[in-house]
Amino acid sequence: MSASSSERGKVIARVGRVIATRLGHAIFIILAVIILTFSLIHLAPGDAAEVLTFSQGGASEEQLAEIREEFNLDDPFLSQLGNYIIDAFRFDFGNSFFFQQPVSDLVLDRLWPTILLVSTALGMAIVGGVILGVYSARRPEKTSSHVMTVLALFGFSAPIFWTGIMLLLLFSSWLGWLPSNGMNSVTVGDGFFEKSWDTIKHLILPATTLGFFYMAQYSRISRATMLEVLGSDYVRTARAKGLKERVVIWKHALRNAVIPVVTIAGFQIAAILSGGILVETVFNWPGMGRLAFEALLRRDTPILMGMLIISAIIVIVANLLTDLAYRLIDPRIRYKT
Amino acid sequence: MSNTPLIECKALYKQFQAAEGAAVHAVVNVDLELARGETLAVVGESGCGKSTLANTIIRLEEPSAGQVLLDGVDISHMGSRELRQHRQKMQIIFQDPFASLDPRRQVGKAVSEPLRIHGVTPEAGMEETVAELFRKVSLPPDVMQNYPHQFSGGQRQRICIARALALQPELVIADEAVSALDVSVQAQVINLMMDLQEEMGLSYLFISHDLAVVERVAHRVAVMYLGQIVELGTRKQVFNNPQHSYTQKLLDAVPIADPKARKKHVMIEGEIPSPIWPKGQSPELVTMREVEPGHQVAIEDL
Amino acid sequence: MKRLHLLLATLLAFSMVAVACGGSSSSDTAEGDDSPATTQAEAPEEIPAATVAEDTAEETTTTTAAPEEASDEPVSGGTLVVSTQTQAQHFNSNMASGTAPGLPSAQLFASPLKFDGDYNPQPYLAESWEFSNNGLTLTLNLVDDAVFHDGVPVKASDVAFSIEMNKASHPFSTMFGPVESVDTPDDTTVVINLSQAHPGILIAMSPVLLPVMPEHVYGEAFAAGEIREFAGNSDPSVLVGSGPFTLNEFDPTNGIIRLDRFDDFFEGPAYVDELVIQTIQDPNTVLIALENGEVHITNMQGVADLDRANTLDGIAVTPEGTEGIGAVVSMEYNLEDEVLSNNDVRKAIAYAIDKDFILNDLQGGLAFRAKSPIHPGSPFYDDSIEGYEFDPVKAAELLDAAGYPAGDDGSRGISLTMDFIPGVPDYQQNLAEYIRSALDDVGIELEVRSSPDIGTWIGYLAPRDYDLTMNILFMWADPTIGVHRSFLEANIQPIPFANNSAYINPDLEATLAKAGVATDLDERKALYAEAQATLADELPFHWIETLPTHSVYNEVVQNPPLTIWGTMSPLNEVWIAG
Amino acid sequence: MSDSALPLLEVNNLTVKFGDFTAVDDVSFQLNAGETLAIVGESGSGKTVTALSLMRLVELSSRGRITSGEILLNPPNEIPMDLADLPEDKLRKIRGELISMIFQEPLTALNPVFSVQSQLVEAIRSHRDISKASAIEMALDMMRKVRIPDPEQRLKRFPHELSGGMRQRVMIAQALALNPQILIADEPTTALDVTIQAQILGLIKDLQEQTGSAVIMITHDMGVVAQVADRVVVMRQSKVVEQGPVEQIFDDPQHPYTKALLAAVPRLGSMADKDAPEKFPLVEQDA
Repeated sequence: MSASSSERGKVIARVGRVIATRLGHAIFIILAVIILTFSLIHLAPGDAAEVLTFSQGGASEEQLAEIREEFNLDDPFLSQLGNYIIDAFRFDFGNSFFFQQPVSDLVLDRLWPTILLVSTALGMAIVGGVILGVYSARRPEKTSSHVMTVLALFGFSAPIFWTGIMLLLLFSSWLGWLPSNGMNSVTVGDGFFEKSWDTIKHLILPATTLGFFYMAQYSRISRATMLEVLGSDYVRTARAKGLKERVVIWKHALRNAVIPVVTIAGFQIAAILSGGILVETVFNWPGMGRLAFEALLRRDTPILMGMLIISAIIVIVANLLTDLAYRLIDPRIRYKT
Repeated sequence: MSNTPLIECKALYKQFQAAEGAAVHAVVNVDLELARGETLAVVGESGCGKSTLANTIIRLEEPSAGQVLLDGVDISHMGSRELRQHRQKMQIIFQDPFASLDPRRQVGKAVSEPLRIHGVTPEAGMEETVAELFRKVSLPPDVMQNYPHQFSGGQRQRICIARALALQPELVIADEAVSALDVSVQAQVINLMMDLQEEMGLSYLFISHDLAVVERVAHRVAVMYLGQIVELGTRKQVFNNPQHSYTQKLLDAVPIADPKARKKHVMIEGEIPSPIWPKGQSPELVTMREVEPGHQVAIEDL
Repeated sequence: MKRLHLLLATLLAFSMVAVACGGSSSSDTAEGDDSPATTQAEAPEEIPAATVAEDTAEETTTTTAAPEEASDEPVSGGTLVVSTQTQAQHFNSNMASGTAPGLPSAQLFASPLKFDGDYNPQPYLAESWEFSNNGLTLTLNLVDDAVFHDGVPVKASDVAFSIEMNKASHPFSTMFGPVESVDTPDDTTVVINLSQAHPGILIAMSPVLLPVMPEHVYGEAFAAGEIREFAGNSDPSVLVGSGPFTLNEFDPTNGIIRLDRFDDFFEGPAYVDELVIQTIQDPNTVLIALENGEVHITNMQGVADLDRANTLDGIAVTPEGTEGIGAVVSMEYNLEDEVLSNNDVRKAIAYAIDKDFILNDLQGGLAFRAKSPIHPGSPFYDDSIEGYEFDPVKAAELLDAAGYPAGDDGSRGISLTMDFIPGVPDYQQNLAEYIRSALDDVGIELEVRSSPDIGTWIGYLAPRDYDLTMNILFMWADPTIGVHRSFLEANIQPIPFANNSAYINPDLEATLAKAGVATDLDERKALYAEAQATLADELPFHWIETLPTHSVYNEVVQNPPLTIWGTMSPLNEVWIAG
Repeated sequence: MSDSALPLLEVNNLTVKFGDFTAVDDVSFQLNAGETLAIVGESGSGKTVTALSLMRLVELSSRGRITSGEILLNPPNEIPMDLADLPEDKLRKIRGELISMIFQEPLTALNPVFSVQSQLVEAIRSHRDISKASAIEMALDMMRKVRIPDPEQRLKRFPHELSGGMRQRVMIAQALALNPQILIADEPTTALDVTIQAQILGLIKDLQEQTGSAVIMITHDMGVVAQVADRVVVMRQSKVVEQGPVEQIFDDPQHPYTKALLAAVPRLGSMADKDAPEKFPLVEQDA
């Protein structure tokens, strides 16, 4: 009926408006990120040219001046900042001081591994956390539920790098089941399936390490909401309808219990990205985190700035996706602005 | 005592903004008077605007238009400092007494709070004043040290009443104040309120959806429908001689607690339309006519 | 069975290493010179033989011939994986120093000479070489069958071109600074004319310092002044090398450099089919990868990591292979500071620091004592100089004498800051923290200042905005390359690795100048000994220890690279046991 | 094969505990086919727990347990059974099929994240092996029966998009979709406005007449009891204090509590000839 199609049109218009508003905010956020970071880096003693000569084993003062000239490091601060902002909004983030390559290429090269790692970890955390949470909420008095609570507490309090090293020692060093580092074995062939399988094997440990921490959190949240949801009227209704307990739990209760998990996961994207840095270092995962870490030590300002902007974009996009996912899961939100 | 009504609403409006420029027209062109010592009941179904009317009168909401006169003084747009002195005269009790009380606070403290804020009672006499208030609502004063969860729903509502009475108000607004109570407790609280009215000369603005209760307590009754008053008169006039079709429908729907008076239900379908109007549109104003002295009814085009 | 075999091999290897170390760090280096054949290359070849004997003696039934045979005879094939901590940006060691480009560069490009574990030059592209009597001419006779990866023969002109590029582009200007001209009378003869005698030029012809590059590929970009941007520095489709491996893939995203064996290499094809250089940041990960055989060789500095490596089966740990870079940890004094310009104060500070504590407790016995800027593994190191052994009483006396008497609370009214290089706590921050407490004991207040990144630290160091700083200086095999620079007045510049103490001593500069051009080895040693004595007395730096760098490798690696350049020497003779 | 003289449902000495607290104490009553039994009582009297116990939901949803008593169900043409003693998989088949239930707050009793259609179809298909299309057809039919205007459109809606009255109609449609023998209505109109309440009560009555279902009406509202019940069970503090035909309870209450309760009930029309408000003539009762 026409009422329905106009209703749908309204929904689409609302989603479009949400996206537009967010993008508008995003531009201001990114501008603020640029100005703040650029100023902070500029305030610190030393500059990239000196770091570069340090990593090359020294240079003459003339060479140093040459590098400064090349990178425009001697320009007044405001003109450097201004030029950077103009270029950045044209998606030109300049060249890395260290790699002498366009920042966008360098960062985009590492974007895919990071997204793969973070999204796998997040997926594992949400799925695993919710399963654990549901399981322990269903029989809160059982021993296995207590074991899970302890495990969750453990995952929450254990430092990420420690978990990572323990997993490495267990599965890579002792059992020898999984590779210890990188995204692909150096000896892997080029066949698609061979390479994908190799990547999956490499992904398991770092994703588990990163995911474990958040899994613990999500299991606590979903346990709490699950307990609440299981006491709700609609679960009682579902049971009164004669539904199988499996359907009651995994359809009626879960869909509602997942809502806060999704919300929190959305808020945490930025934190997970930064948690990724540690994991990427421990497992030598070739992602953005490691590049950021190296660039920070090298004072490679263009990379740092580029990464920050791209991370900001990721966070904004991820938050937007969460928002849309949230609307999808919860129809009550779907029709509000 | 003068002849000025304690409360007088003149062409009172209250609107809320909704999405896409639409507006909830919660209170529309309401004219009301409430005399001293009188109980005026405002009845109607959920969404009819009766709670908003109460909140607007007591200035929890600022009216969108129109006036509220308290003792002849226009308080509808008064600044908060000035308002404070006047607000002492008006108190409100809500439906859920548990939500109205701070769970971590001794109830004695809760009752003495308005006294402290307004500085009307010296600290030395505070305990005795509060004890007196507890006695007034038929609670033993030695429960002052207890916390809200230690009381039953009826007792909690008594505490809320005690708190409302602390500043010796002239008007008490009871917004569905007895609706959540069990029937026996409800009867006790209502009896208490009537006692207090007699004793202290209180006026009540009694907001309720329960016509059976209203019939018991009200001197006069206003029937609200979509933000407007459609029938107004003494309790007897409205209940014994309902003129407006909506009043008749309401009364007809009330289940009578007597199996011999079982109604043969004529199924009336349909629900109350929404008080939300799109941008630029507003409800049509009703015109009242007087069917008998003091009994006004909105003219319907049937 | 195999484990036992490896264990015995490790034990033997260790005892040999211990002997070798003892030999090189004793002052008697002549013996090393006399027996250049005692290169580390031979040692492992002997070990399996001994192991076989042991094995057969103890286990009579389970021994099978095949594995031992495999260990005896070098086998071809396999992938050798070397891990590094710093990512290379290019592989052209003619325009930058550093281990990151040095490791791949030494595999992709041959050089005139290579060096063994005792600083002895060995033939490489040059089958022989000769200095003229006055030391002003060096003649190289090149092999006639060397070809670049594109099949074009390596000619004398390519060597000359590479020297020219290096002289113009490399930060170590002392390496080829004295080269006036290079003549190439024929395709296999290179005549290098020097403005002054320059014995250090030989070591400057190491693979890591002078890669020989084809002029027909790199010449145009160099002539245009665009060599730094030239794709041939890292792009597999452009880069043409002269070394034992060709560049297959450079994947900076994954930190992987993939090299293939070059079958037409003039020394014969390398044993391994493929060589992978992989960047791995975290030492724990490296250790696990080493244990799993995912990585074969690496260098490590972390004390805890090395301790763990020492406990692992099948992993060998040795300080060899790190001498060439010659990293020395020191504390620099800013001589422009009023208090520190007083030599007695500098000495008092030196006496207040317990080097034994640093070596044994902080470094777990993994680093060696260093008393001068010359690495103790170098033939020019003089161990007899004053090292300022721990003596707090003497420190107190010196401070009293210098006019800084202790007050009632023991304080001497001296308050200084200490900087350190961030990111390497084992031999920077920990030392700084220890020195703070050591100086507190003698009444000097020291505030340790942390820098969030290296840039910040350089930002303090370069403009001499510091009092004391921890530092690490690299000798790069010859004192003319990595030592002189710290003490020349002309080199007081606001950049790292210059004369950051602002030390001025014309007499010392004269001694160093003489040592740099002395053609007689003993004379050179004597001059450097004199310079070291002067520096020890004047103390612009307080030298403390070597960096606890060790070569760490999985024992499937046979003939590991334990020369002075370690993994920065060509790895064509390394093979992997089956 | 059940004897027609047997009551449809017979509850004997039912006791339900939550930990140490006895929520239902030795409760017995009967329900005959086609009749409306009201269980009345004030909050905490145990009436809702009693209702939940009949479907053994008290164990699943509230962690209570039936410690003694029996709940005998005698469905026509079927073997009688004791619900208190039935395994979960058999109970599941009875819930929604032979006994179904509607609740006080229809907004929270419907799952907010699923459409009306999804919830109705699910209820039908969990007991009937039919295609989704026929289930939708049945759902639509029920929507019409409960007089929801424009049922095709409303079927696709989510609970929060419907008014309170509509939601309760959906609940009723869901509960009656499979023609249960017994409908338990737990305060079905308490959250609704008085006009809507009248509509819902009328609807239940109409459908009951059509299908012949028996109704157990849980309520605190004596007005509702007086209007719809055939027989009344009065509960107080977990116990049944009095039960009997509705006229007898209202005209000649025996128990002091019932008397007190009725005295407190405001009856519309009782003030018709009075000018001023009047207090309730409260009856003192022994605690």
